Amino acid sequence: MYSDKVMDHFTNPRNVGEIENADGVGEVGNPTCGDIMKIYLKVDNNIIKDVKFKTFGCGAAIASSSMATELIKGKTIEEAWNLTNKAVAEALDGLPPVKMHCSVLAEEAIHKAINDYRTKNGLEPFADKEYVHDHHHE
Amino acid sequence: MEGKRLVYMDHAATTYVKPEVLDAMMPYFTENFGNPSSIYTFSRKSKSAIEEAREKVAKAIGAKADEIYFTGGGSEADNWALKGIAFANKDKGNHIITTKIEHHAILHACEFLEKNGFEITYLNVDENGMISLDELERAITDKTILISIMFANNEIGTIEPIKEIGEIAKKRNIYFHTDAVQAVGNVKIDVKDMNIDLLSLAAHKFYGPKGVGALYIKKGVKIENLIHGGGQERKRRAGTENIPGIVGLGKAIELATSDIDSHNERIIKMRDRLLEGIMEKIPHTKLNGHPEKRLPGNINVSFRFIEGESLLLLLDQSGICASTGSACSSGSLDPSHVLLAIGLPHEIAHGSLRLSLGDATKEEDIDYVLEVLPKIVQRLRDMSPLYETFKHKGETINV
Amino acid sequence: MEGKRLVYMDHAATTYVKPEVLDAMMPYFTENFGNPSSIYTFSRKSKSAIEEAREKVAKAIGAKADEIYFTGGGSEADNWALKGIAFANKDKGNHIITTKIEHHAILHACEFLEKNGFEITYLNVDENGMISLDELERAITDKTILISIMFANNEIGTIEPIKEIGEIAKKRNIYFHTDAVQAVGNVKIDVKDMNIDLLSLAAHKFYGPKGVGALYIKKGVKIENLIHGGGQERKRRAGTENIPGIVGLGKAIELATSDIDSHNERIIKMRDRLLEGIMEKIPHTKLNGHPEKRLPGNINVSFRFIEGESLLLLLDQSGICASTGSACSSGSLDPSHVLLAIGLPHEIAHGSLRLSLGDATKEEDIDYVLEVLPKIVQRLRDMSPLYETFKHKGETINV
Ligand SMILES: Cc1ncc(COP(=O)(O)O)c(C=O)c1O
Ligand SMILES: Cc1ncc(COP(=O)(O)O)c(C=O)c1O
Ligand code: FES
Ligand code: FES
Repeated sequence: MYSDKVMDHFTNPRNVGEIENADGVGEVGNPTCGDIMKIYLKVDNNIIKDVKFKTFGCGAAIASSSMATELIKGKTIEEAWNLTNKAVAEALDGLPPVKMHCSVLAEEAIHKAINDYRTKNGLEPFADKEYVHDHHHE
Repeated sequence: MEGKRLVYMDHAATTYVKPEVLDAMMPYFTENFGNPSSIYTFSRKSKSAIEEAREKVAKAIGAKADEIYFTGGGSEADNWALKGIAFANKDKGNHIITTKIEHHAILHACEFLEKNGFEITYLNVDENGMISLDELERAITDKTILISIMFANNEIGTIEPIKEIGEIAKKRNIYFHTDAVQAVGNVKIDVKDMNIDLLSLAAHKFYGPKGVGALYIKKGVKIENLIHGGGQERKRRAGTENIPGIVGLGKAIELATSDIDSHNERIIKMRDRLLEGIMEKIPHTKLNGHPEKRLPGNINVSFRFIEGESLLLLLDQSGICASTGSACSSGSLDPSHVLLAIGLPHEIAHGSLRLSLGDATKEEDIDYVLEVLPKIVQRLRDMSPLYETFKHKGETINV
Repeated sequence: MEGKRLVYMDHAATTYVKPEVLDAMMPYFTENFGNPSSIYTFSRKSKSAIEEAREKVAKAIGAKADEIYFTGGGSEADNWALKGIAFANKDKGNHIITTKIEHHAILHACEFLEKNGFEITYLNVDENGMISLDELERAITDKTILISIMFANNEIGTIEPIKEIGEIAKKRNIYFHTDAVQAVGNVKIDVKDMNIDLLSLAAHKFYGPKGVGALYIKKGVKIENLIHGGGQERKRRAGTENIPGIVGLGKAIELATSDIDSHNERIIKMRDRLLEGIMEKIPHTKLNGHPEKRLPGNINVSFRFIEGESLLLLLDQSGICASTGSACSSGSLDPSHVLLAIGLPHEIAHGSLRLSLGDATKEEDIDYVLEVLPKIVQRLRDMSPLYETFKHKGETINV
């Protein structure tokens, strides 16, 4: 069902954990959907020096968190902001269609963490888009 | 990780075919392949093989042989029972009673009937998955033509009060169908004593082949066919008979029901050791389903703060085959309708694990799961923001 | 009589499973038995086995793999096609066109639909069993939602003008289903070229296992499920998959369609020798079905003055397995609806014999039947008052 890349990032997730006194924190999702993602940023000179995550979710959600954190580490805030869920999914060699929303969570969590950082530092938050969650509930 | 080892803990999803069962089937593929409807001597062997299997199924559930009809599986039997009773008795009424925790074969057949003029009442269950006999009685109207309540639930293992339901149905003169796909071979069944009018079963849940099942239809029950055509199965289920499959079903049900007590004793002992070990080693764990009235091989637990799919993937990496909710519903992202019906919040429903033991389960499998599972749960909890919040605040997020 | 010898001349009723087919199936009973819906690695083998089989079926009929849905047999596929199209398209219309010579799986499904608000036109056939394209066109109304016409008839072997029917259906924007249970493996089929929207097949007619079949459903066709439930077969056919059966179907269809021309050449040569021998040795014999457009292995003849069942019994005593009319309808005393539809008087319909050759048929089987059959026919004629009258009056009784 999952690509080798997904399984690798799921089995050996990079950057799991918390950052004490993080410069920015973003938490998205809710347990009703079966997924919550929390991203911690350490920012220095507009560069993401360190990033950690915690995720409650399926294999795709964990792998997306791991890959997304890898992709923004060392990048500028602007570069990180421009990371799309599609790029995360592509870097994982694809996700099953029903699991694409798991990568959306990663993009969303990063955006939230970045704007948390910007707000804390007296900067105008970037305009975020509306996230449509395609989780269907009965 | 632990590598090559394979521990199959998903007997409720499907079982392997026992060698004795396969041996019994073998002569009917290439040798005694004759069409039982044919007139020539050569096909008599197929015909009598089918009748022997029918006797065995009948004996296993306390029915008469001519009340057993072979089908292509459990889902077909369920669909037949529901649609067959509905279409044949629509002049009497259009109301059917079932439960919220039925298998999708029942629930989706009900949805189809709803689209075609029937009304369905879905009974609630309590936190253990038990229906209420009071609620059942209150649900009955003078348009009720069928009560369909599963014998034992496939996810949480709860065994329903079938005999009591049968009495109510009989008293009110309503047909009673039970989906016994999970129960046959695990619970003693006597359709006469329990006043069951229709009962579904599937061979692949008790070490028989896939693609074959049966519907017991009590003599005199008015039912429309689901698969119309040739005169097979006394004109009630068309289609050239799957002789090896039917022979395998017969052999498997004989094996599964001949020594049910001592068989269950062994499984229950292992199951209880596994369950106790899990509860002891893994905090914040909840048992789902009835504490006593449950299938011998069934464990269903929810681990708080973690999600089922990732749990299954890690178990798989250690060679442990398990499931979260029903095997049929994986591929869907919604938490199981059964776990929601017993009142679990979504987040706890998402963290459920079903381990189902079977005849091949050995004591060392239990040891192995007890060694591996706690580590995996801990590993996932260490990644979980819910667990983090819980540890920090000493409480869980309210959903 | 001739005793121990067994000459199986009833391949149209059912076939044995070829050893290569059984070999392919074997690993899926006791070893690779995992439920394909499960998430763990162990069940991947079942899953990919099913997908490989699907590719093979698709290739054999010129479809795409995701247009193939496995069923529990040919009758289920037929019922699904008819009821599924009817229930899903009843907002568009309630009229279905079929023929008088369909298998009972179609005819009785139609009867069920007639009881539930649908109208069916049963097309006539000519003396060879051919439908008329003109009559078909005239039967179409603006309420027609489905045309279901069999590819080849199981009794008389006539092959219908499928491509022409497909063109008419396409032009008028009506779904076209064909029951190809007898055709697959015997006639080349290309569903795209022939504009077929739905096609039924059953493995046990081409050396695959019983109890498994398939329905081809062209992409985009609107169809209701027949068996509702779990999400198997892309949510269209519920039920834990019969993995060995499906694998066997895949292997069998591959073998049956890979070298269809040279295979047919062999069978047709033997069939024609047998037919010519019969016509030469047995007077007052009539060939039923189309003289050219017929299934390679099929012979259907009527011997005047005698009755089919007694003929079969005597053939059986000589070890020859044959049938009179469809195997499914024995047990019924009515003469075959197919033989009546081609205009045979009752008395001649009753005296019909179907011999169907197959891969196991050998030249010496032909010799043997040609030696035995004339004697048996003569023996029965010598007992027949019809024959007596005929001989005395030099003419037949008019019925
Ligand atoms: C033309 C035709 N359609 C349908 C069927 C039904 O197939 P099955 O008996 O496998 O259900 C048969 C065979 O009996 C047949 O010959
Ligand atoms: C309770 C119950 N009913 C029905 C079914 C359907 O049986 P099958 O998959 O054999 O069609 C199952 C198994 O999947 C089941 O557990
Ligand atoms: S986190 Fe919702 S399915 Fe992946
Ligand atoms: S003569 Fe016996 S069935 Fe008519």
